[in-house]
Amino acid sequence: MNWTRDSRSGYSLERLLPVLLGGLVLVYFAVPFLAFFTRTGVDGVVSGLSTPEARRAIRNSLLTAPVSTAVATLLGVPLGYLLARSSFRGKRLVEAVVVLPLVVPPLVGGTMILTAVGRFTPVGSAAYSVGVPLTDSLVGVVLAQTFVAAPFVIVTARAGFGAVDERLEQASRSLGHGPLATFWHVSLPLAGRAILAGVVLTFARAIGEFGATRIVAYTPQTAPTRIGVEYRRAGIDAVVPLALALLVVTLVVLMTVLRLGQTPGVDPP
Amino acid sequence: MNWTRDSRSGYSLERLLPVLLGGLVLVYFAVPFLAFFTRTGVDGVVSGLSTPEARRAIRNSLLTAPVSTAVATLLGVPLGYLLARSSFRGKRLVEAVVVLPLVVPPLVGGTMILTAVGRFTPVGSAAYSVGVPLTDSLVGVVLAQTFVAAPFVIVTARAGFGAVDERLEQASRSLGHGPLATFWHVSLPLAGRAILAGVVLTFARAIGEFGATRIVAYTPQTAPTRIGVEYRRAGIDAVVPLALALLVVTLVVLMTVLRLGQTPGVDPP
Amino acid sequence: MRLELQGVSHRYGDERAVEEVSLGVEAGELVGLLGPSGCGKTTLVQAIAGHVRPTAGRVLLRGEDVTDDPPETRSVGVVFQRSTLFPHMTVRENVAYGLTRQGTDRITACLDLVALDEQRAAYPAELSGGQRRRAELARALAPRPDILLLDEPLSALDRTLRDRLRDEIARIQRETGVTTLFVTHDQTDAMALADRLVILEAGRIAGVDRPRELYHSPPTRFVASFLGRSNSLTATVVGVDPPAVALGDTRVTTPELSGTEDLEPGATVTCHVRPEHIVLSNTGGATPADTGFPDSLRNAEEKLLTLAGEVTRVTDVGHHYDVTVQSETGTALLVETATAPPPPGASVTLGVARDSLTVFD
Amino acid sequence: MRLELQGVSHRYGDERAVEEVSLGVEAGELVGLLGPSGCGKTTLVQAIAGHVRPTAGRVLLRGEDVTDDPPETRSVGVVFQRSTLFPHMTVRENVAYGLTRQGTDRITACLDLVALDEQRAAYPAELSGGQRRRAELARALAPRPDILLLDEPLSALDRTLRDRLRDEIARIQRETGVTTLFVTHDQTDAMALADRLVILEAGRIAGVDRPRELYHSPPTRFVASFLGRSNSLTATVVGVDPPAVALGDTRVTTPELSGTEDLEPGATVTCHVRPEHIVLSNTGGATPADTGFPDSLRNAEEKLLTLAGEVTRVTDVGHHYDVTVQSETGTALLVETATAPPPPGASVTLGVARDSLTVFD
Repeated sequence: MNWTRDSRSGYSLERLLPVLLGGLVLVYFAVPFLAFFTRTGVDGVVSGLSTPEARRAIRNSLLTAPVSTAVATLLGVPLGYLLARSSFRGKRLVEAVVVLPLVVPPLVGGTMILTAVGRFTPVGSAAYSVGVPLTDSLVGVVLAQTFVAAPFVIVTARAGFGAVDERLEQASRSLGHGPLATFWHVSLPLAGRAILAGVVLTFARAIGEFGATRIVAYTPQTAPTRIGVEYRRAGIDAVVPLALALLVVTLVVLMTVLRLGQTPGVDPP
Repeated sequence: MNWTRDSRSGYSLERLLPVLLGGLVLVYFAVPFLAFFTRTGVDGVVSGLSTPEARRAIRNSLLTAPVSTAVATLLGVPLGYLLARSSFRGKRLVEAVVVLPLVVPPLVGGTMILTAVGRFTPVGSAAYSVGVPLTDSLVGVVLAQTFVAAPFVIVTARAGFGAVDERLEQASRSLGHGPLATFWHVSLPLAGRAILAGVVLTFARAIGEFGATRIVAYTPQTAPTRIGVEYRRAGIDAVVPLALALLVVTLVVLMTVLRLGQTPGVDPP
Repeated sequence: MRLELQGVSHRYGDERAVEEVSLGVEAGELVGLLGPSGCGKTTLVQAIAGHVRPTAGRVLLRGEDVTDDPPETRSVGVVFQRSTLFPHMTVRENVAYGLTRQGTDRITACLDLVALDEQRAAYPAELSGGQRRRAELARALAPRPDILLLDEPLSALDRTLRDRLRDEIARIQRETGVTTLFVTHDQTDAMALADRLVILEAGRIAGVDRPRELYHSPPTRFVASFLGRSNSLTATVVGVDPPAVALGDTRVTTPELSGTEDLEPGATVTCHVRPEHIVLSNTGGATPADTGFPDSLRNAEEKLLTLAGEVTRVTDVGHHYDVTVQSETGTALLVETATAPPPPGASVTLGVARDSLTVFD
Repeated sequence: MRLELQGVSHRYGDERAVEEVSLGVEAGELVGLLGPSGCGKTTLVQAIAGHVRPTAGRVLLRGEDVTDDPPETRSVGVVFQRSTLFPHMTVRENVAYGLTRQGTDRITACLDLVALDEQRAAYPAELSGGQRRRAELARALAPRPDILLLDEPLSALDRTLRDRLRDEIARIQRETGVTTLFVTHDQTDAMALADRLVILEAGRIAGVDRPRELYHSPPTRFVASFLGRSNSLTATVVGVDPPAVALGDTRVTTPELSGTEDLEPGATVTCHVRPEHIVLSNTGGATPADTGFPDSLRNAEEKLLTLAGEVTRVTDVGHHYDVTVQSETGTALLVETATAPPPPGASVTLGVARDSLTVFD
């Protein structure tokens, strides 16, 4: 309905100011994106990705980020539900813990993980002795990515469940379905869109994760780690192909996930 | 009201499952945090922070992160308001652009910024010639931090404004106040808490930013950059003091901002 | 001090919300704008307040065209169905918000008017539902608006509170003399408060008149059925000058055939009668003379329409009985009676005074 | 097939929502649970459905204690005020959701019952408000619940739609014979539908009886004023056996003094009378004989309480007139009359039949 105000003359400055300020942000976000794509030629990209190291880095990213996202989703969605539906003593503390990784600088997060599960900690050495090293391994990459990225899916799942009218769950219970069936048939589908948005953000954060990974698992190299190393060694042109590949992979996954997750009746057809 | 279900016996597994899964996340978030604090002694921290390089890195972080946060807030809050209140052609494109930096891996974001304003681009060389280098400078750090962190305040501001009943703004207009006065006296205070949360997340993301900064401005070193460099050179113990200092600075700023931003009548006293 | 709408139409995309609405409110008058949900009431309110620019037509205040003016220059006070008190301000701050000079006298006067002076320091969340409504009235009246728009101000309230607040609105309107447009979907509220009623049906005006005239001589079938309970009977035109209709075995001359000037004898028309205007008699007699009707009707046989029927359902709603009667013509009629009616199954005779009948084509 | 509450109390933290409520609903009965907002109605509904475990007391269904059973084992069908249709399922899927065997016959039968068969493939967002209510009824009835709980099912609707749906609920309840608890704050809905009424006041039961008895002989002042409009008059006890009160210059024996057995002559009591039970006469005469009262009252002087007064306000609400009269004793009384009353300023005499008077201490 707001178009009416826009169509009115007489106080254009008041309407123009937010448009100008907001437009600046949009330009600042969009211009690097466009500059990046216009710079890169197809030939350079293909040859840049032909080295075994580059391919291994992409493969490592494609292995770890989905696992981290799956772990974060599997553990995070139930937590989001609990936070949306229950009140219990210490809830505020739990809420603080949930956003902690969002607030902690990733490098500091990596340092924290290392102090908890590094090779010379009780947990880390036990895991190492049974052949599952928690640092400088793909498992370490997953640990770093999960720590940094999981809050996104928890926070959005909580918001999604919070937006589902509790009466709908009560109606399902009164129609003979238990709590688990109700969660599965009612709460989850209705919060689905919000949860998907959270999954997407978590995946993007995981596949792009650099700071915590650098501390916890410098090797095996993921795509971001390799970009970081190669950039210092060989300059911008050397990393553009890998950066482009990483970006395309990320965007393709996001689009696919969002396309799959349409709910009938809730979304417009 | 949900405690009633919890207090009931008979289907405890259904209630226990989310608690167990959610608890795993909490443990995984909290244990590294606690391990980190128990590892560090006061003496080591003080001596670790006594070098001029460490102090300069902290000073650089404390200079750049607030500037990035202020820029993101000043430009992002009006954009959030527009997204919450207006509908216009191309709105979905604008929304996609807004979340772009959240989805783009930070290292890729840094590469993008470099392709747009690097020393050898038209914009970058022009700025360099008038004495404002946009890369490898504090300005470059701000550019990188703003790009990566600004979406947080935009997204939360949008949600905050969206939760303010539009009728309240209409009432203010009918009581003789123009759009700007209405925004200032009604919309902004009522969305204030959400915006503050966004500001806090933006600040945390900015002060912890490592990936994009590494590409755009390897020097002057910020605290995260220095942690990254020192960790590879001298190991975990060398970076713990700086990591701790960065964490404490972040948490203190967050607490202060959140404490200041209580609204009477809306928050419980 | 006068509000006028001239041919106001509005569309949302392809959907017509309001179609060619023209109406005027005189200074000091209280006009009720009444219609079912989705009839365009809220669009009109938004157009008058200045939050929606109508697709066509003009809005005039004090004789000036304000169609393109922003809300803040219109001097229109608004109270919505949902509370729009600013939650971060006290009651006093809310009332002061619309005043340019923060005059304590005016604030106190407005708070006194709604008997809220003791709550001046409270935040809206601390008020009861009724107090919140009164605070909104005080805030809307404080800047002495030229027009007061009340958009379903009572809809969310319990009936007891609703009746009390309705009386209070009537009192405040009398005391301040503010020109008021009261928008509602509730017939009772509208009839009780309004000097004049405007009935809206699907975006168009279906009738404008004093409440009693609209109730007793509804201009259309919609007004008849919306403005209270109504029975419809199918009848045949048997005379045109004077107009007369036949229904079952009875023939009655009717006071008027609204909008039916061009009807030929033999045409089918719809007669409308309100449940409280049907007299029920429990002997199954054939003529009014032996059916126990009151004196006033017994001497007026030619004015009385009678129908035989059978009681099918009796509902006791305390204040009166609702009796459903299956008439000989096959139509089910609702009759309202204060005294205990015959039980279901009983044969009854229904009497309708000629004056209570409205005929539509 | 019977619902019973035994001494149910519930608190939220320190706040008492429900206090010692005991009530029973017989098989096939339709009981109305009526009270103002915040009286604890919803807490009781939640306790019966199993979403709230009462702090004290027991809930029995079919004679079994189900207080600690989860909702899914109770066989209680619920319709809330807000729609709880699952938005991601079609109407058919919603109705099928509560059936263990997905029998097409049962689904069709339920959709037919509410006349929604054509909308079976529609999503809730595509239905009108009335259709959504009916779909909810079909969904709640599909699993053949032992008890149907209707929690303010009509509150969000326009009056016309509301009246229609009320009749439909009555029909469906008659056809299915399902034991029903109808919870509402609306007196009209409750009186029209319920076989018996339970009145709730601030978490406690204020009265249980058939609607007519509660309306005409309210057990408490709260019931009198909540269950319709009511006038209060202060009187003095002048006799105990037989009970008699004096009001102004008149003395009347009263049918009973509810809960006033221990009153001494000279004590002050409150008399209650409904607006439609006061007879208004526009000549200012002093005794009933010359004030134009109808025959039935003229022969019963000793049964009639008369009061002189002056008309202060007349409101025409179409169906009747509301007349406010300032009586000689200083009390303002509301009188409801079907015929045109004398104008404001006129001296009138008010007559109240002894039987219409209820006395409270």
